[in-house]
Amino acid sequence: MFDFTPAELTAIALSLKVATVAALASLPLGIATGWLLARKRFFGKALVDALVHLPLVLPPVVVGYVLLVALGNNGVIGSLLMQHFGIGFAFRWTGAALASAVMGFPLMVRTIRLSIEATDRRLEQAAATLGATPWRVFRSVTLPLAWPGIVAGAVLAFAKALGEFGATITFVSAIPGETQTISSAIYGLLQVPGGDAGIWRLALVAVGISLLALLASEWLVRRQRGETH
Amino acid sequence: MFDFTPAELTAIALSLKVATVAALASLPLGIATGWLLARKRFFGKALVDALVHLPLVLPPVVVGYVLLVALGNNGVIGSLLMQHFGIGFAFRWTGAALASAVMGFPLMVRTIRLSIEATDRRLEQAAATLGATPWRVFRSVTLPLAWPGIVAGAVLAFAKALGEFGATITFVSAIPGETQTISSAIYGLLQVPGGDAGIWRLALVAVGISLLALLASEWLVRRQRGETH
Amino acid sequence: ADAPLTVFAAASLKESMDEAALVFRRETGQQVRVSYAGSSALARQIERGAPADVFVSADVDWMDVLQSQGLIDAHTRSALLGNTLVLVAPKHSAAHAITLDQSADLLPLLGERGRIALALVDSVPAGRYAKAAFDSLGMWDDLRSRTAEAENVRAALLLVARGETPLGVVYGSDARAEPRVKVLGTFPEPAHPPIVYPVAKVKSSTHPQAAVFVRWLRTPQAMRIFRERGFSVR
Amino acid sequence: MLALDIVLERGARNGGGFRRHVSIRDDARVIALAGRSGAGKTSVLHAIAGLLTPCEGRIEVDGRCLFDSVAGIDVPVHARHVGYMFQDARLFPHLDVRGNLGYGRRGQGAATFGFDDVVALLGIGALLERRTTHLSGGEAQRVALGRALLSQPRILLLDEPLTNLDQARREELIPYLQRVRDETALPIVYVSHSADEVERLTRAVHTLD
Amino acid sequence: MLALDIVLERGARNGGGFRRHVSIRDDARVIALAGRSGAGKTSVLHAIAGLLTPCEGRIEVDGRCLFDSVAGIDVPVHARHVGYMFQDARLFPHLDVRGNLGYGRRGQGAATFGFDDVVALLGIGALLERRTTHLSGGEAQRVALGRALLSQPRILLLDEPLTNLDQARREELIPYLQRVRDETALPIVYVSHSADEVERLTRAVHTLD
Ligand SMILES: Nc1ncnc2c1ncn2[C@@H]1O[C@H](COP(=O)(O)OP(=O)(O)OP(=O)(O)O)[C@@H](O)[C@H]1O
Ligand SMILES: Nc1ncnc2c1ncn2[C@@H]1O[C@H](COP(=O)(O)OP(=O)(O)OP(=O)(O)O)[C@@H](O)[C@H]1O
Ligand code: MOO
Ligand SMILES: [Mg+2]
Ligand SMILES: [Mg+2]
Repeated sequence: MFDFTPAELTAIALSLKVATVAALASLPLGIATGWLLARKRFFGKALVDALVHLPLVLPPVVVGYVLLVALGNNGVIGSLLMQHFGIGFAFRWTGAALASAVMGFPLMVRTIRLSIEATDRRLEQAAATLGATPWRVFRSVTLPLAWPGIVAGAVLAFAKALGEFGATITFVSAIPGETQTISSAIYGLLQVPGGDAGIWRLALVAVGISLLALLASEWLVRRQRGETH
Repeated sequence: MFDFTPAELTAIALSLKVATVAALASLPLGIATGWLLARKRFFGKALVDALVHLPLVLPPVVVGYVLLVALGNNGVIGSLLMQHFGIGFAFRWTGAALASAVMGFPLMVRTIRLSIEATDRRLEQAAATLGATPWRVFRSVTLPLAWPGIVAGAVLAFAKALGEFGATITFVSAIPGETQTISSAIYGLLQVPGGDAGIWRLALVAVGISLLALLASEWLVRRQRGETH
Repeated sequence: ADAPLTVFAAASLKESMDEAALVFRRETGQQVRVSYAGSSALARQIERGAPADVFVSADVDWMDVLQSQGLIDAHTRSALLGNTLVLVAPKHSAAHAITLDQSADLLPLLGERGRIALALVDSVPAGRYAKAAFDSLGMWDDLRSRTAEAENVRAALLLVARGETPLGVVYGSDARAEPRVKVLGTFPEPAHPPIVYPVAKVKSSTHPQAAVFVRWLRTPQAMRIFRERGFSVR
Repeated sequence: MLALDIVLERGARNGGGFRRHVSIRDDARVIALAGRSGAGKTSVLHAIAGLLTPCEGRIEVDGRCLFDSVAGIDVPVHARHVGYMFQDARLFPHLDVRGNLGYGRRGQGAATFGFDDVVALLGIGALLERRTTHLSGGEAQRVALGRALLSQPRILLLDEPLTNLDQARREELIPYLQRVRDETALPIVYVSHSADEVERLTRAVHTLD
Repeated sequence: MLALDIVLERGARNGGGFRRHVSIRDDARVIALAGRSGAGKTSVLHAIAGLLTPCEGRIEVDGRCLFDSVAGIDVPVHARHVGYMFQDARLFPHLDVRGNLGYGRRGQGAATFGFDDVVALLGIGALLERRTTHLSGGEAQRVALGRALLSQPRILLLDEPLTNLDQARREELIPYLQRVRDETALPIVYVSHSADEVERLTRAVHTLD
């Protein structure tokens, strides 16, 4: 049952790479946004919040379409990025990672925001009296206290990236070895009669990977809770 | 710009119904699962956790396909439900709600679990010494303390239900007036060159609805925090 | 009959089927509602007892699957529409019309890094036709590594329309509806399996108008609607 | 009134944890627990309340057995009818002061402690609609004491109840506790570092250590 | 050493909030704050630490201006160099005792308080690797005091520092604080309800109310 074709193996490896990069690369922005929404009041906050939720609310293909229009080689932003920085997403695995990151972003921000809101501000005050600058307070108190939410947010984004397909295929197509992830491979198999065996095999791989990610995240949370540093 | 066709109006109304029912109907199970994962240790917990995340990890169309196989009119469970309880999901709006609820479930459980984990157990102990049974402790202490996470979980599920499309269209098709939501209407329009105006119009509606849901959720959280009862 | 007639139709038929449904209603008073999705999804749903009265597929294979399971009324089945397969480029591309035969070379048109947009070549019908055509014209080995495979043929069309890829292969009906692309050439019919959209009444349907509608789709009046959108009538 | 013979253990897992054998048998209405910081006073109250399960032993209050490792008795916390004032106040942040005071009100039966009396005595009448996160240290402590009293318990567990209070307030509360001792049959376990305070309430002082 | 003339306000929004004018000018090294529960003692310490912004007024410590509403001065909390021991210990739950004690260690300069001395004095040597959620009330209090001392502050703010401690420990700590008072030039603001404790440290008692 687990004789994978080389194409499938390529898709699996690519999915791993894309999901890992999507989850980790969006984490700093996710933390910053979660913190902003948790702690600051500013004009247009509701709008920022809605913007963050956008990829959840729209059908994935629409999100992919928007990315294509904005960040394709001929897109408004995409052409600028290409010209000035030589950064291109179109038809590259980086584009797949970007699409997955965008789709997972609302999940990540929500959980991070929630844990930052739940941290005890009085501990941050105590840190400040002990001479910690706001930045050190954030790093040494807020972040560790919000750690379970940060890990959960990253795991959600990672899992979402594994399952993401609509935005990815619309934005960067499915190019074997470059942008064809497990999900787009499964989608392809769904289109032909009799592809079922392949579908379940690949689905099982995706589930296995996410199980490992979940176990790793539990461990990360428990380690910080149990141990000290 | 906002002259909607009757078909579009139907889709909007249906989306509202489907998303509301999906978010609210799955809430009790979401809270129970979140509590279980936050508070109990049991054999196979990692597996339950992975199961909850499943809909996130698999491409939505696969989730829809699994639902179709299991809960379709000829499905293993579907036919039993139909025979014994007269409950049918197949190709009905209830099926669209079920598919959306399943897709939103991991998001809901994660946030609820996180806030239950963050509640102070010592307050629950205090409640118990004051004579509260475990069930009353849960209702009168755990739930209110986890309230922000419960609201956030419901909003995530609601937003996801608005954007959900792959699982829904695969499970219950896109039958106008019955299972064609905003998202599947948008998908239809994507098939038409020059359908862009319609796409953006419907997308804007979805975003508007989610903005309202977000504002309502903020209000729900703030009301509980600021006021007392 | 009061109950609406439910048609499951391949997503690429949306515009014309919407219009056909409208006209049919005007003529007969019978309301028609159409559920659009990929042919594969619709076929699987019919396998699972979907309440469809009529199925219009973009894919002969899936209709065959249903027929072999006795899920459609075989005697109502017919090849409703045909289509052509064309090579397109962005409207403002410098590329000229070419003849698509054994001697044609598309690589220069792709340039250094350009890709050719197709629907998924192993699964989505339009992609499978394109792959078959390139294969029989001896171009597939060159192009294999230069494809950008989209979820459906309209998504491939979009890539060309936005100039993301210098070339694409889509149906003639698609090219005609998209003003931002131009047709460089049409693939010769023999190069790929015939493009057929079969129609049939679903076996389990008890709707009295189901067979009527299937028959009506073949009337000149209905055919005009499809022809206007670039489908060929078979 | 209190008969207790238990072995307590905390955080033993990681080695070097706390383990102590505590044995108290006293008929006094008020029993004071003394002992240096970390001696296990709070742990004993936790055990009586059912929040800490002893490794072994037996706890009996007024003839009612709450715990017996041999007989396999372990009355659930909510059925023990303790009025526990915690060392850390543990007020409910989602309820106002009134909500906290009312939380434990056990329905039927003649109330030993009246709402208005307790509120007046503790001087928290002006705070009733206040959120508990907005209380000063001593205010929180008084609300916690009030909440424990108003739960109409069958035993009072007071963990350093007067520490954060000023002398004047203390001078009002000690006589009140004396009255509770003399007028109700309620057993009280009282943890305090203040020898003077203890002296005025009981002679039954048990020093852990 | 301390010159302070401020108007404090808390929770004024919902009406009936707390508002008080506090004025203290004293050259004593140790200044004691007294007053009934809820009088505003903690609020004054918060204002000195910068955690509560007075509506108006001026705060000066040892000639260093920390706050002046007229001049628009408001030194940020982390730059005030206060060693604040909170009424609620506020230990970091994600750090062990050692991590808490070390958190505020300000780098350069000769340390007024040595790590080993403080640990020995407070009797928390055995707790260093402990999680702070697993401490008894008095243990937590001692760690909080140690953390404030070890941040090498320029002013000590102690909010009921000895309440949860037993007599023996108190008898060790008071002489230590006396030594701090006499050997370092460190100003100390001391909140306590114990007249006896206060008496042994200073004659400069300011009663709020
Ligand atoms: N966040 C807040 N919002 C509203 N009122 C507050 C808030 N914090 C404190 N108060 C009120 O301000 C007043 C002063 O509080 P403060 O904590 O300074 O008192 P204190 O003198 O330290 O009392 P104690 O001895 O009980 O600790 C109290 O009446 C208290 O209820
Ligand atoms: N959760 C825990 N895990 C491990 N050890 C603990 C835990 N809770 C308390 N301890 C330890 O158990 C011992 C007894 O604690 P307890 O709280 O009963 O002391 P106490 O007599 O009430 O002290 P205090 O007067 O300081 O409040 C202490 O040494 C404490 O460090
Ligand atoms: O019309 Mo299709 O089934 O999306 O190729
Ligand atoms: Mg204690
Ligand atoms: Mg105070």
